[in-house]
Amino acid sequence: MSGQDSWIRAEMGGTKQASVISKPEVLMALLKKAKRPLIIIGHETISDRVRTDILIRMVSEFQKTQRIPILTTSHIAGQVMERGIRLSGVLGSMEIIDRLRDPTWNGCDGNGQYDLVFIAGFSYALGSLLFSALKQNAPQTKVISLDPKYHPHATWSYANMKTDSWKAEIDRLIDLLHSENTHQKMEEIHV
Amino acid sequence: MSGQDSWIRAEMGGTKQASVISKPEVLMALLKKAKRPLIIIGHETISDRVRTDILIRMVSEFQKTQRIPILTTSHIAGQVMERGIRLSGVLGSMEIIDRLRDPTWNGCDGNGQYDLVFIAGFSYALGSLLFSALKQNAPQTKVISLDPKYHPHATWSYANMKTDSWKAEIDRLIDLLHSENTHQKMEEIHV
Amino acid sequence: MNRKNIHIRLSEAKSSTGSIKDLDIKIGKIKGEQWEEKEGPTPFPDHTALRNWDRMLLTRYKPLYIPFCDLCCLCTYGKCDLSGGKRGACGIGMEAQQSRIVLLAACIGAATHISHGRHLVDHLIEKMGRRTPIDVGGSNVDVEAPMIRLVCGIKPKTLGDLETVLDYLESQVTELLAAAHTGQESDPLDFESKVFHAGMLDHVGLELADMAQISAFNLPKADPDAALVELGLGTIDAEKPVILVIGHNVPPAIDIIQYSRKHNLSGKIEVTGICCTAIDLTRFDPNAKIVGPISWQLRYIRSGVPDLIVVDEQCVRADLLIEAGNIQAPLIATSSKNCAGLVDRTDDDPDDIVRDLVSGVVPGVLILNPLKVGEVAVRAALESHEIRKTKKTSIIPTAEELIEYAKRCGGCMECTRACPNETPLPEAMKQAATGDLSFLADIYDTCIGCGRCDDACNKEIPIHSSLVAAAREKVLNEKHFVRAGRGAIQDIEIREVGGPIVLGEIPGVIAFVGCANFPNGASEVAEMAREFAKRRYIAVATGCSAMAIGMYRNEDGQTPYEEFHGRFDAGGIVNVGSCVSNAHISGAAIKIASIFAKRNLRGNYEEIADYVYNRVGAVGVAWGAMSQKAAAIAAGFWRLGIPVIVGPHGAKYRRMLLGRKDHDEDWYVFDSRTGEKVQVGPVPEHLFVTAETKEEAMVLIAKLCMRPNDTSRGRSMKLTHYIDLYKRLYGIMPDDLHLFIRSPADIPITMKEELLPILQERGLKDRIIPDPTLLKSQIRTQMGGRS
Amino acid sequence: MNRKNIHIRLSEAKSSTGSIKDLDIKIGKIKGEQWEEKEGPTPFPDHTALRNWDRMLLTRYKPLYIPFCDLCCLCTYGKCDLSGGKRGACGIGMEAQQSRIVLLAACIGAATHISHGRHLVDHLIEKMGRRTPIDVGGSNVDVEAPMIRLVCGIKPKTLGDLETVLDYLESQVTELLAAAHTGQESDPLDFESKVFHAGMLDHVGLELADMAQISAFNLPKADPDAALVELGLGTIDAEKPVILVIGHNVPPAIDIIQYSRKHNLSGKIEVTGICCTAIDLTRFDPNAKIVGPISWQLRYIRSGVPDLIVVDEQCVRADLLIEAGNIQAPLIATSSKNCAGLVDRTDDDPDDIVRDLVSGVVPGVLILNPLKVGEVAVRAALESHEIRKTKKTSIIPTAEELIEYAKRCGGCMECTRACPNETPLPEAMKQAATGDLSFLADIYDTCIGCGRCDDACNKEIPIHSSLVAAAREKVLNEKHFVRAGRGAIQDIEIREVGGPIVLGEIPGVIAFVGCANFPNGASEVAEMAREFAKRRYIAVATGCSAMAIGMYRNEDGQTPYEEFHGRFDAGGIVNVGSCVSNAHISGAAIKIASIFAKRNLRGNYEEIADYVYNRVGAVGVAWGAMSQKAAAIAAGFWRLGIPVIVGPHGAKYRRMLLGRKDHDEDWYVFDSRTGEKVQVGPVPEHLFVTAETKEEAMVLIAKLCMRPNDTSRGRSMKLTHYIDLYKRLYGIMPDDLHLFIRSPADIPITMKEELLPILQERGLKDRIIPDPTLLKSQIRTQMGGRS
Repeated sequence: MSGQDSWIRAEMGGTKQASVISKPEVLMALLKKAKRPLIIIGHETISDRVRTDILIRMVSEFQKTQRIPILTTSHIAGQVMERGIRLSGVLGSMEIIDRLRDPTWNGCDGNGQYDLVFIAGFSYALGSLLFSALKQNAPQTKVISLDPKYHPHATWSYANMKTDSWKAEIDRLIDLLHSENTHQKMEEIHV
Repeated sequence: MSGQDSWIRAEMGGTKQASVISKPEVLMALLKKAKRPLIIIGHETISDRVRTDILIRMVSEFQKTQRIPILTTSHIAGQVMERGIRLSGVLGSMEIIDRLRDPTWNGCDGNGQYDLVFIAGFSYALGSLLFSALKQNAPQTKVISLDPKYHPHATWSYANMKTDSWKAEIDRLIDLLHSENTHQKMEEIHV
Repeated sequence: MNRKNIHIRLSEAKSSTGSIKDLDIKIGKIKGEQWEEKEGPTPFPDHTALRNWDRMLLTRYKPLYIPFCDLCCLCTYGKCDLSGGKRGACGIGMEAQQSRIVLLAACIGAATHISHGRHLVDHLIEKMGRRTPIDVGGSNVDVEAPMIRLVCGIKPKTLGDLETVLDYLESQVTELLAAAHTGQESDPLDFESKVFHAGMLDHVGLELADMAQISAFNLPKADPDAALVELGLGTIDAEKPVILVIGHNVPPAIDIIQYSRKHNLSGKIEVTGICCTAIDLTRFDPNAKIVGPISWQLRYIRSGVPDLIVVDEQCVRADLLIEAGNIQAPLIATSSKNCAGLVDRTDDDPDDIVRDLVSGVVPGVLILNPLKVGEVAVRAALESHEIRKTKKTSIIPTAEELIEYAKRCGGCMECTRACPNETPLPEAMKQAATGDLSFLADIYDTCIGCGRCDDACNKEIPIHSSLVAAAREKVLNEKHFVRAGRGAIQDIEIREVGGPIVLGEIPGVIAFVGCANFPNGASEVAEMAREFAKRRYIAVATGCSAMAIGMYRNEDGQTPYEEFHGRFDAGGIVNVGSCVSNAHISGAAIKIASIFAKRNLRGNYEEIADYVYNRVGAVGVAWGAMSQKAAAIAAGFWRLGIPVIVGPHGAKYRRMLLGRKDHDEDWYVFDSRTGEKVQVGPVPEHLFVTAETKEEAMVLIAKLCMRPNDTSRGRSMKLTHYIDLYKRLYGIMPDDLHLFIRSPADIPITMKEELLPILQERGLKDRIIPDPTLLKSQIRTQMGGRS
Repeated sequence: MNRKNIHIRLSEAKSSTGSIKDLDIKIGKIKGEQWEEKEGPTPFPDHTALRNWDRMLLTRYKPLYIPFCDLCCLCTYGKCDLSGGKRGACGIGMEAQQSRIVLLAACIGAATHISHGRHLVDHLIEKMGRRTPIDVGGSNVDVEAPMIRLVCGIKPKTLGDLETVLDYLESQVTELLAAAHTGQESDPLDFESKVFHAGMLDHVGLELADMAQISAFNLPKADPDAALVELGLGTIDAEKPVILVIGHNVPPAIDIIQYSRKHNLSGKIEVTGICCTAIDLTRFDPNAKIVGPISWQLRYIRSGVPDLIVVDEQCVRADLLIEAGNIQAPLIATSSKNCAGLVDRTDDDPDDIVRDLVSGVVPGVLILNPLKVGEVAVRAALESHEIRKTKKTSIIPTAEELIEYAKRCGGCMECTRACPNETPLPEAMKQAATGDLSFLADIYDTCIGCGRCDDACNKEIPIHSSLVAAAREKVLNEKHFVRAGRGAIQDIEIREVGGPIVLGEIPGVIAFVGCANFPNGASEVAEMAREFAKRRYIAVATGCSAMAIGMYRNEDGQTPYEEFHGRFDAGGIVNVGSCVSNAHISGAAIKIASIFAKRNLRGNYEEIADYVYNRVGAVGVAWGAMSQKAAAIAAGFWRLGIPVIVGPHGAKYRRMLLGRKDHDEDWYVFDSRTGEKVQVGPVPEHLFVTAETKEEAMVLIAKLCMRPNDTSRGRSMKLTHYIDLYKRLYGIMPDDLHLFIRSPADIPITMKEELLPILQERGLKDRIIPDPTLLKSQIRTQMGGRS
């Protein structure tokens, strides 16, 4: 057993396993290839104190540096906005999956379907189902788990790790987001 | 996907994964710890020409150097004996599992239940079920897959590999079995 | 057995001549005399009879499949990997496979209730005769079997009449189950339609079973003031011999009460129960005590309090024989459905059985005769109590033992990784090792009692028992009340609330139903129920959810059943009863169409479902839905167009039925007065949806109560609750209000100032409110009148 | 629908008085007059009535569980990991979980047959009336419904009588299914007992269905000389309009024949079939053609030959609409169990339906009325043929195309890793790329036609079609014969073979049954059947196995049905019919007890099963068993004590029922003459076992035919075959002979010299041959005579 097992032991069942995000550059590369990225954060972003600061900071940096639209599920919109984050929408977790599977959906801004989705802040069991549902229903979409628990149904996921290591990973990611070089490259893409 | 995936893709479903036999020393170490080893070979030992020579040679060396009893399943007894191997018994694949799960079974020779079982020469699908059945019913028994296809339900298994690589592995194993040092040590155990 | 004889007679009668033919004619007359109501188009329907209705709903609420596993493992061609668009060896695709599993679950669920109904009806007929009249509410309930009337087109008067219904249900379940065979149904929507059918059958079975037991055992007959009964571990007097009954089939438990009454033992023994048998027992005898929902099994047994355990069927843990053995309590299994490997002693002398049980010669027995269970259970409990009181029988560790256990914990996290709710047990153990048990005690509140942590622990810490140990004080204070299950809703209640509900002025009927797989403990159900009762919705409850609501006290020390009334009226919290009583909820919706709107029920499913869907603002909340039964119950609501919200684990049911509020074109109805197509907005938006949190659930409840038929007054009231809850819980204003406001009159007056600018930006409409229907057949101009 | 009305009448009759009571009495008399046989102890049993018998078998043949997955995923508490002794959230352990899945499978299987029976009986009653007499063999068959007599204790005379049986079956299936609910049955052996019950119900359902169709459609009535019919892709004249029927419900196909006869189209169109509908159709019209078993669906359709496809139920691939679309053939679905997402056109004008189908406006339609299917199918096929013959409709690549495809192959092995039988496709592709198609053509022989390879290929090679392309010549030469399913076994046949079978002098009855999930192609079944027919066993066959046997020619060019006779007698190969005809096999075993041994059948299951188990050397071989139906059929044999051997994939059914020949103490019976316990050796050794190869299966067949009741002459004959096969196939002498030789008289004379020394070393015994029984109730001294 390793960091690449399903965190809740029995929540396995995928014939494909998510690739492990070994370093933040992986995420940057995915972002570079993506035309329409999106971030979805669930209620544990707020309710799980251990994760709140890290996730909020990360999401906020994604927004600042990459202008990625952010959706919240459940009831956390107000609390997330209080922390300085702009939201592009609020939907139920099932509702957003239902839209992401629809090739004709135009996204929150009317500019089209998303091709890269970052997900964080869900309970493991529900998160696992969200990844499974996306794998099945939106096979072209790359889906990234940003929580510190390995999600085999995602396209890319962090391995199971302690909060400290995860925080360090996210710090590295944020540094990378800030590096001018990267920033510029992303600007080019999003022009 | 890697050499450690179930060979028939869908035959997954184990929450524990077999350890991969990375080098023949692993098998020697297991043998040293074992009190009552046993080898079971299935009909593909004969019907799968690709494997026949390699398996027969390996089994034969196990017998010569380690005096491990050998059982055949299905109908291959005569053909295996023709190749110079002594058999301790012939049983159906299900019958042997049924005995291996029974703590009161005295083995083929009346000297007690086995604690280490090598298995080879089965179709992947049936083999997979044999490993699963042993994992469930004989949890104390260490079960080793010697075929060149990864069997997650075994305790130890070779990874999925090409015949050539597998043959090389088996050659290394046979060399090790022959090395005097090892031989002697095993003698001590089996006194 | 009786049943079989009848059928033989019938079949052999058909092989003779003359006089039997006369019989047919005579009977035909009796039938006509009994019931004047015109028969609708679909009495005793098979699933294809209602397939068009189903497909209408399923087009609007398209299934979203959530594979729980990539594989199909149902036949030996497999396992097959269905991920990535691959098909199995039989040609099936992932969507059909997921819906097939849903069908299997719904069939298991429906079979469970129907088979329970069969068992109960057989038993009661044997005991009281086939002509025992059905009576669920005396003169207060004239429409006594709305589901059976609606689906079967008959009006059952006696227990014997119910056998006809059972034959139909069993035949249909068998057909649906057959469709799940490898190489049968291939289309996901057709699987879903069959799921709906299973759900409808399930509700018929539920109604039948509850009607039978209400009639035969004289349970509360549509009584809004049913007794308050005690609930909770703290209410039990362990000094007395204690019997624990678990399951969903009340006859053995009733015979325990009867035997103790007959032998003057009432008050001298404690009869305590878990799950629906407990609920139904307190409907029979309010002195019986409810321990709690399904999740209380391990904690209560491990306390060592029960001197004897009687299990019947459904939701009975599969390891009870082991758990009972651990506290040296004998066990009696009473159902053919759960024989538990025990020797069948049904025909033995009670003296012998009691002796064997008490002496521990056997860990338990199987007794299939409830009367004998009554005697053996009481006698064995009396003797068992004497023996057990001299021994240490609790296996809950003491505080000292617990601290020692906690010190063993190495923080490997395996328990958390086995826990369905990822509870932070290692952290709490670490704290407990220092002597502070409070964190563990907190976890007790959210624990669903599954015990997976015990097996996961490498250090052999009895984790679940440790939680109970840490929460000892709380456990002793589990002293609550629940109102005994009242059964059906009275016709007069329907008459009074029918108008306000259909017009939207009672903002909704919220049914809290289902099991105890709660994400954060039982209290969330109570919280939701109170919120909506205070807002003067009608809150209805059954089973484990009804108990969960009772396990709460407000600042005045009242349980919700004391704080709120039990009438089917605004501001009530109405416990209708056990799982089988769920049919009274769907039945109430149907009765609105029948009693208030005077629609014909008889074999007229489609029209009535269309009525309910478009007019009755009812929502089911199965916050801890766990089982196949829950799946079937939900499906029965769906076919009537009643949305169901489940907790986060509910997504494991493998698919949602979701509407797309952003697709304007999905939300047209016919105005039955004109035949005109009218856009009515996404009401209700979903038919089956998982909510992540209670906050999301509450907002969804308020939203899903809206219906096309709402008057402006009704709609504005419903919107007030929706907006108010959204703002409070989400902290912002909802962004979809414009979809629900058909004209300025719909805008809640108190919010007009705030809303008008927002709405104007989106373009304020002025749409008519139609007489809504999805059915062309309901358009009056075309058909020349509806009835 | 008729059925429902009856029930209403009945129920309402019960609510009136007087004259109805008189009716009961009168009927009682009719019943007595009809059948003098004494009623046994268990008419219409529920599963607990036979639980003791089951547990007797299950103690001897202890289940060995083979988890197919470590997880349980049936409720939302899960998924739960049950490996390593862990229990699920509901308390269930791995063994109970595996047996629970077996129960689910058996329930699905039984439901499928029973529901098919219901459908058929409803249809036939509607068409021909309830009083249509049952006639399965005229004066040749007096015991016409052995299973129904045995289980239900009634003697059905008309189609209407069968409804009584159906009600019972559906009720029981519903109860069994309920036991699979979360938190119900907890004990593995009780699950197994319920599985046996499901199997028994299944055989009743099978018998009922075949009796109904034999009677109504005048199918061969126990006719050992039923016609030879053509089998194989090579027999079809593609110049004519070709209709393909697939499934297990013959009425629509019969109406196709009837329509074409009526319109003088017989001989002008080809009606071809796959699976049991094909078998049953040829029982009706020997001019219809059987394409092959289930595994022929993809290859035949892709050939482009069928102009129109009619699917009914069971074993119909879930992707047929797609496959049909690929060859531009319209599809008609005809069963409520498989609506396939198609629009229900049952009530539409045939002209409109034909037009829409032929023009391709719709890919297919659902028509639930067989008569209308008959008309639409024939008319649409005629038109479709005209259109299709101008187009390229085959999607099988040409040799040139194939070689181009083969060149694409990169040898990634994904196809092999998707193939249930690990066929070495990449190697064969490599060879094909050089122009040599022979390896691919070889693989065609062993391919089970699942098509998983197609989806696995990253290079989009149509692999399955490539196999067919490579084997083009072979395919064109698939021209064989199968004897049309004869139906029941005649009483006189039973009378003649009863003695020899029971004494062991006909060494065994081998039933080749089940699906086409063969490990090495169909030919192995033919090989086994021929081997045992030559050895003068009685070989019986049904369904896909009956077809597989036909797909073989001996050195003289004869198919086995030409080479061997069709009588139920030594040396015969007897095709009794389709899946539902399996009941004639169990029925024959029962009839031996009834006709030969004069035991009462009526409601007397346990005694008869004990008789069959100890005396009738029958063995089932389900070499390609794939489905839930196959599981149920096998279970029906087990409860009668008839062992079943499955191919290697059969281990995926999750458990075996294995005896331990090394446990002497397991093999005692009572001698019913004296009550003495007698050791009889491990006969039969197993009740359910997987064989790895056909060689192992053949040796097992011979071994499992031995029974305690064998005379020495019989035993020595059986041993001769066992030893002979073992030596030939295993290359050595078996090491367990001493277990089967009770006294020197048992030793085969021709082998005495060889065997005696071996046996003497083991200690040659001299045991009596008892009058064997497992039942204390059968001991005569104790009970004062048995009958």
